[in-house]
Amino acid sequence: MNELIPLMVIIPIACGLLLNLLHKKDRSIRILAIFVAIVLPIIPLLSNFGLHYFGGHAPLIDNSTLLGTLPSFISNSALAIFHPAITYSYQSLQKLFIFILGIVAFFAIFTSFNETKKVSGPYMFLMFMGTAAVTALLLSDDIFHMYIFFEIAALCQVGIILVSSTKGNYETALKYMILGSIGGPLLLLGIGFLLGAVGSVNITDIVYAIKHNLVNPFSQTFLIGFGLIFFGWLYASGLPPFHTIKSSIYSKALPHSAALLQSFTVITFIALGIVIFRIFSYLPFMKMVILIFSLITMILGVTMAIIQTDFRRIIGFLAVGELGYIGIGIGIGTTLSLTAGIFQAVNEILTTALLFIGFGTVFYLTKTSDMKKLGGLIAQNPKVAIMVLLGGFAMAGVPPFNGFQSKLMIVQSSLNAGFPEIAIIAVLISIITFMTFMKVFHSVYLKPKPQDLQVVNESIPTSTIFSIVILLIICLIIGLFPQLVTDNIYPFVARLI
Amino acid sequence: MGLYDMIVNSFKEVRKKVVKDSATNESVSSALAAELTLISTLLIAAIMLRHFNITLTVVVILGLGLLLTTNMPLIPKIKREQDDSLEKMVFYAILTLGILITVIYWGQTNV
Amino acid sequence: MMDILFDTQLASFFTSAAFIIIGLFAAIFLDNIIKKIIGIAFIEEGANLFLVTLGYKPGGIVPIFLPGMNSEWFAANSAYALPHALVLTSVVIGASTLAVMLAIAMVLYKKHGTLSTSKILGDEK
Amino acid sequence: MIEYVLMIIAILGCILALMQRDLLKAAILTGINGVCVAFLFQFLLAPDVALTQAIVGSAIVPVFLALAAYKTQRTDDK
Repeated sequence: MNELIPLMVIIPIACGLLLNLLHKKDRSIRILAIFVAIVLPIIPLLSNFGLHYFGGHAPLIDNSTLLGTLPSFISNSALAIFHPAITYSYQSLQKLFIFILGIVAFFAIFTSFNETKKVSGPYMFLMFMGTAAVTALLLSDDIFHMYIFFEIAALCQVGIILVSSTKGNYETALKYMILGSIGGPLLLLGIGFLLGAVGSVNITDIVYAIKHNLVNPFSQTFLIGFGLIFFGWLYASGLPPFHTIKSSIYSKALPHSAALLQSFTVITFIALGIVIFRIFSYLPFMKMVILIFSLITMILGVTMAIIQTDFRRIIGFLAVGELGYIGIGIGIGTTLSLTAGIFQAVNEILTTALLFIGFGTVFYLTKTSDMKKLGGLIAQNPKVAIMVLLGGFAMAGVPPFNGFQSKLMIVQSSLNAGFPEIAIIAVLISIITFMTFMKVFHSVYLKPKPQDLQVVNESIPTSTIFSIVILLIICLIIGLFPQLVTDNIYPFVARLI
Repeated sequence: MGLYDMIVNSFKEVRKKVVKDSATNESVSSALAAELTLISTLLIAAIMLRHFNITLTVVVILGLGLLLTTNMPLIPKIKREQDDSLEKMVFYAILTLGILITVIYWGQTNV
Repeated sequence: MMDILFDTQLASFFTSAAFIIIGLFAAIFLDNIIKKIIGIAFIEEGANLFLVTLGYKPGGIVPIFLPGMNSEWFAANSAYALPHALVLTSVVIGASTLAVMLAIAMVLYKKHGTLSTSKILGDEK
Repeated sequence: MIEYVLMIIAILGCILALMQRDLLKAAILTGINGVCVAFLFQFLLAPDVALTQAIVGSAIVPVFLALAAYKTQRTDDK
């Protein structure tokens, strides 16, 4: 039933506010947080597809009684088809991503209970508020509504950085906000240009107005609008000019919250990417601009990752570099490449979450993430080390895992679309990702243990091991049966192009 | 200040500089790998210009190849350009914004 | 230049452009954190002003539908109300972002003892 | 005619606020700028936004800035 669609956003917000109030009572926070974290992935499975109009204002075309009373110049013009209310459109793609986001949020919150000494209400509030904001970003069909939740998600990310007491997190948070205050208002300006040109902020209406050229699509307002929205997209997803700040955000957050932060970024990247693709697909150079920036992301992301010495910073740069693969999928623009790109997004959320939580155990054991001071940790817990190794294989694209399936699809789609260079670069970059991961794994686990390294906590909490195992199993299942995911993506993409 | 003190100070300077980024063989090998990837991927990406016209691609590839190989140790430069200082980040953000808007605006009037 | 009707709407577009340019200048070049944050507040204010001027109708009326009005005349003469609804939320977002940034600046002042960005954010040890 | 005067005052206030050495004066000038923009919104036929901007722009933001200047340091140590 359609009433469940807004619940996907309301429940996390309500739960977040409640947790914020119960700050001191640890037991009730744990119970409520776990309960809602379990409910989150289940809601998308129950509700069926469809549109939800806030305030019940369906387009005039639907209720003919009201249409009859209106004067003729409204009823038979485009105004009858326009959406007066904020509409949420819930399709198979949204179902897939909200389910995956619910799983990652569950594991992030589940591991955070045992790794942090005392449970903090505001921290839970920020995690749930961010999840709700990103879900609304994905569901919404109204571009200004997406801007509001994009700002809320940015503020939640800054809040999560401030709460995690690592060295230098305040400086990074302030840098991120100053850059955000350059990216955010420019995105708002781009939306203002679209609003000025079409008069509506609903994406379906804008696309309708462009297709039936009620408005000259090649006018300067649309082009500058595209430039500004594209710049806002660069900031939101951490593409090149903002990749250093985005990866330092991941490295300054606690490992399990970094897993959630990177899934926020990937879903914001997909949501805004699809909006840009839907509105501006008529522009000849749109695909080329997306391709150029995705290639720069991949190249810079991985080359910067391999020369770092702090392993959280390395995974941060790898996570940003992997966004380039999704950008290639969107940039090439055929149905196969879009499906491959979105499939890669799903895999990237899971594998990067697995890596962050996996290497979070190293940070939990030794409280340091500088690889020069680490070594010989395989003796601590060999099983977790092997699972983290398999997680690295999943990210690098080693066959039985899901990374391989999506990278293979991306290479195939780029070859079919006549871009062999992109296929070569994709393969080269995944080789270097594999090499980066080997370097990290060697210097953290296999290198002889330095004398001055003392292990702070004795054993890794079972909840973390449980989440690593489950995430690995999910990666394996998607790797062996990719059609579980691609069947959800394909109908959405087929209708998109 | 005697000659002896000057020599000791200069040693301290050198030691302080070495400690800051002590080049273990691991960091050198990764820097080499990063350098190779950077040059090869940029050159391969430059081939994609063939969709516009061939002569431009040839010129760009030769120019890029020359540029990259002449100032060969790229990685220290890249690392310095992308450290965490706010001025560099804001500079590159505004530069990208400027390029994006001018190219799109110029593209519309001429294309 | 004089053939373009220089009315309020065009003038306020220029004002919002001036706000954004001054705000960007301050956010980039000023070294004091609080002044950078003031510059950022001006950028957001400029964007909001731009949105409101989109809906302006020269010589029109405030978009409040009084009972006695004829709907067609009202639709033709009133200012477009959608940007007004959007700017309401975006003004509040600007204020809350400013508040969070000022709070972070206070903490950084307590830790570093100075307000100059180059000393605080410049070189991370 | 009055709105052009308001626009000029707003831009001048904005520039002056950034040139001040004393952060408290900068906060007050931001308030003046907020009031001018609030009046401007009224001239652009947006009374509800003018109300919000009047409260936020001329009261809340200057108070935040003054509080920040009080908690940190008054003069900008150039």
